[in-house]
Amino acid sequence: MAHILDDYAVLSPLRYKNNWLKISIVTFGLLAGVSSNSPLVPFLVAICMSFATLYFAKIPISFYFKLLAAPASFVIVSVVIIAFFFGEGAKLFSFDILGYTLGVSKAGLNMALLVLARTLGGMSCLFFLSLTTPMIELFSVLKATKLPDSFLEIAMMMYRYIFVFLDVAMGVKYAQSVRLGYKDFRTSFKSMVMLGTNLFIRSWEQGEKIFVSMNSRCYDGKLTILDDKRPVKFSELILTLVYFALVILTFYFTRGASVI
Amino acid sequence: MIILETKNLSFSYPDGTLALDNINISIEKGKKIAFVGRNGSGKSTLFLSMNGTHRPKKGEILFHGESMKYDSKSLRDVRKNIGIVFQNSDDQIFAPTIYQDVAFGPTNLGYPKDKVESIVNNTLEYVGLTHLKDKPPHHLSGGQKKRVAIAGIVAMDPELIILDEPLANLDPVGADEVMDLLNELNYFGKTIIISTHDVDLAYGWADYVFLMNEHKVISEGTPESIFMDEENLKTAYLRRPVTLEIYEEIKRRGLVKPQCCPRDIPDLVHSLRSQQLLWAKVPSEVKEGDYINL
Amino acid sequence: MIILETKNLSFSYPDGTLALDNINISIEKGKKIAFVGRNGSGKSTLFLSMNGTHRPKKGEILFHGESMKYDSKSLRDVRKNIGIVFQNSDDQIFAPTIYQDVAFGPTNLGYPKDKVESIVNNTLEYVGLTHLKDKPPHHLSGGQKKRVAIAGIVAMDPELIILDEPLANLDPVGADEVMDLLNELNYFGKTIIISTHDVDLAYGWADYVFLMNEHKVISEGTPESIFMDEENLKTAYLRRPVTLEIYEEIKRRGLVKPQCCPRDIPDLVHSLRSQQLLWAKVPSEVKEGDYINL
Amino acid sequence: MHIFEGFLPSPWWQLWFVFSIPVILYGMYKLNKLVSARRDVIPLLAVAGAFIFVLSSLKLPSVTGSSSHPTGTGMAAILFGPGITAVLGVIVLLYQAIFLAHGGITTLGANSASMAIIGPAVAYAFYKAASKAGINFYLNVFLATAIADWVTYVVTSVQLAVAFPAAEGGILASFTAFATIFAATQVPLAIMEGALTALIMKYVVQI
Repeated sequence: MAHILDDYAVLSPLRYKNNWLKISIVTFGLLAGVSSNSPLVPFLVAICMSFATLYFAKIPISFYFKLLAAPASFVIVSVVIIAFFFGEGAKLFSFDILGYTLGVSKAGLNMALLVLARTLGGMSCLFFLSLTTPMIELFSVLKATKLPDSFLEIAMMMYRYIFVFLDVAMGVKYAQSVRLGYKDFRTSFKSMVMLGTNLFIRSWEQGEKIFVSMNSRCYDGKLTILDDKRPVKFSELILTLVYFALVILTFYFTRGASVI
Repeated sequence: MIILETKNLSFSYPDGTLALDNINISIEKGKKIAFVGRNGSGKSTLFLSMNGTHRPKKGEILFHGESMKYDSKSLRDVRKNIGIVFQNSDDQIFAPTIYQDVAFGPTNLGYPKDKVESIVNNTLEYVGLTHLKDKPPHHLSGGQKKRVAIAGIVAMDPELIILDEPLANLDPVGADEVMDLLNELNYFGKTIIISTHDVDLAYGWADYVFLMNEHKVISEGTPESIFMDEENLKTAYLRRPVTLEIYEEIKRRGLVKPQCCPRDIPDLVHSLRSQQLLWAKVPSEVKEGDYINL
Repeated sequence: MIILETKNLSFSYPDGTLALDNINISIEKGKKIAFVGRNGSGKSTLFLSMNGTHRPKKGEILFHGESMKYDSKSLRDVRKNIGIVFQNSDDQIFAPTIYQDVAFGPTNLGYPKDKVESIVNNTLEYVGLTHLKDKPPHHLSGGQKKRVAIAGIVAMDPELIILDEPLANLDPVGADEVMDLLNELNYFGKTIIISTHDVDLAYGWADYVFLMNEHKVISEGTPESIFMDEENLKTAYLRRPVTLEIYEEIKRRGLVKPQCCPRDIPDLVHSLRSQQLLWAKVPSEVKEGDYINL
Repeated sequence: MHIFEGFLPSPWWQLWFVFSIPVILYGMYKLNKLVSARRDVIPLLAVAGAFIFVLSSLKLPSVTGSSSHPTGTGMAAILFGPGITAVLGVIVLLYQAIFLAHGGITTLGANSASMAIIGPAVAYAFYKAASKAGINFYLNVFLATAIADWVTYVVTSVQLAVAFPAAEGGILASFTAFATIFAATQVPLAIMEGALTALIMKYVVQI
């Protein structure tokens, strides 16, 4: 089944760093990436964040590249479409297909490269967050946003039961494959239906059981949310500011520049 | 002193199936009590009646001599004092971290923040899980989860702790840790009730046993009296505890001192006649099976 | 004859955690085999490797002497012949009715409809659940669910049936029914493997035992040899089976005939020296604890 | 289909947030009202959300070989209505972004719009209208969830098209391109999700 990045974050050496610092670093990178018109900025962001993830958070490099490859199919297809359709002017190259002339213009190629770099930058920011900050830390951040408590409670319990149901789904899936449940398209579909049904009923029952056990512990509409105070170290602050400065300078100097 | 009593307690599920049939029991303070019976004999339903989750159809439940009321204030009071640890830890642990889960009870009791904090830290220390407090529950082993579930109840400081099949699915190490914890809790004054279909466990651990079958309590008493009565055990589809079974066989051969009922293996061994009494010098030509004149 | 063999089998989960460490075992046809170890020692992962669900990182698995291949045709063949019954019956019984559930495997094997029907009916008859065939699995007891899960595997007529903790959460009656079924299957030629952390079960039932700890097989042999070796058991965080423990204690007191290792209580009782040998007439003034000269 | 992080340029990602946030706030308002009336819905909605997450992390078997997965939000819309589904949907999308690197943060607004709001709303509207028309329940569930699934992909194509209009032919041309690739290939998968949901409902009722 899919890699649950949260499991790495729980054990990450950066887990107990200040949440707000990590979130500012990530938000800064995301915003710099989507606002820049030059692929260099998101590319720089990608390099810095990947370095932080591999070096500071000690994520194995092969695993990290496997993660980066995950969105590849969507990104490549979309980037190719953009390259062919976007931008006017002289084509860099073109060919005829079924009577249509398809070609890639300079602007189109630039845009495609920009989108590719932005996705890369964005994904590396997201991976940094996912691999160093477990969801349980982010709940206290969400709490600070003043969203209603019911929303937060549902989000927290949902978090917990995602893992319970993933185990269930895994268990059922193994049991089905042992009895040849995924040998071809038809059996796969049939197995999926049964898996979905089993999961649905199990989750419904689970919901009722949790309510009984919550009430047995005097449920009065309150779930505790952790709120640890973790000061930002001076060295961390300097490193972050250097990174911010580097990205802002690149942003400034590459305005209007294009790669091709 | 009697904490909890039921009088002619009967309960049926909304679909009409009878779940408890005229139960009359009293739970004494400070005891280790086991409800023994096969799955489906009504143990879990009885427990959920004891803390007011199921409202009896007939009869009543007395908590400290007072008939249980079902308004939300009285229920809170009962549930603060009667904690239930469910069989499946995943039903019970719903918060995203161990700390938050143990804090759930105290927070909902309306304690101030620093009191909650000190309670949770003490409780986690007590069950030996302080090092896991920031972990999500799915990173824990079965035995650790069970101890978290117990901690969540202990944090509310109830008088009576009820555990439904506390050792289900635990391996020997996990089971030992849980039983040690229960004994310690009992030693410091908590009344403990467990349900189990493991006769060896109930026989070795409990002070007092209720035998259940088909939604009824069919007998009650000391473990010795309950587990010596083979007739009743058969009715409940259970067998004798292993140590007792072996003891009986050895006794029939006259190999034990005439005192009753060893509770565990060391006990059984102690009840054996000492070697000296049985040691006999035998001429070397005697073969096994021969009679010799002593 | 050897059905299944592993050679230097190692496996790690995608995140790099080691799950199996250099496993070398052979499974002989027709035997009753137990893998004994605490939870998390690698038993379940080993089973999922045996039927090709987990692909080994190093080493190989030989099925009937041929190295296992992982194309879908070979996997189908392996899975038809090596059935796994998982610990949690709720994961295993996923169809809306018992009948449909048992029919799942045979249907996927591509058998014609009437053949599926006769297989399912025979299998349900065999496990004694014909009367429940149109019921949804929800309403079944734990022991019945487990028998349905076994029926689902038996319906595919595998050579080897693997059961992960077959008695988890079953009460004594349910457990007996399941063990009777396993013995019957074995009697009619199936090779049976179970995993368990219940040393008494493994000791009383198995022909051959593999002891596992920390993702390795740390020893293997007859139940007697495995469970007499206290050192190894300690490494695996397990204790001795109760009958063996008591036997040793009694033996130390010279009360048993010098033959080794009773497997169950009747065995233990038979191993006791007969009364006659130990009967001594003692003058009435002798008190307990006194030495007497025989 | 999730739009990945960094894919949508300014001002489009902001605009989709402007579209989604009020709807989600409205959903939270509805949720709060429901919760204060019946507290037992909290665990129920939490497990429903976890169910959607797990269901959508299962890969649908596919004829073409491309992998895809059910969205599950159509079913939630029928069960809980579009307002609450929007709230559950946005949590699921956030978790998918953080746990699986599926989707993104700046694109959360756009993904919420397609998967948590518009798709479920269409499913709900269709379901209500069709129930009034007296159509068979399972057929209705099938159609409603299939349409919800497919609409989700059409909306995704629109989102990409307006962000990256073609030089010749503008938005319409690039929509055609994106839609051909994403929405058209999704038709069999949408049908499958519909069938899956309808069959799950059927089995659930049986049990």
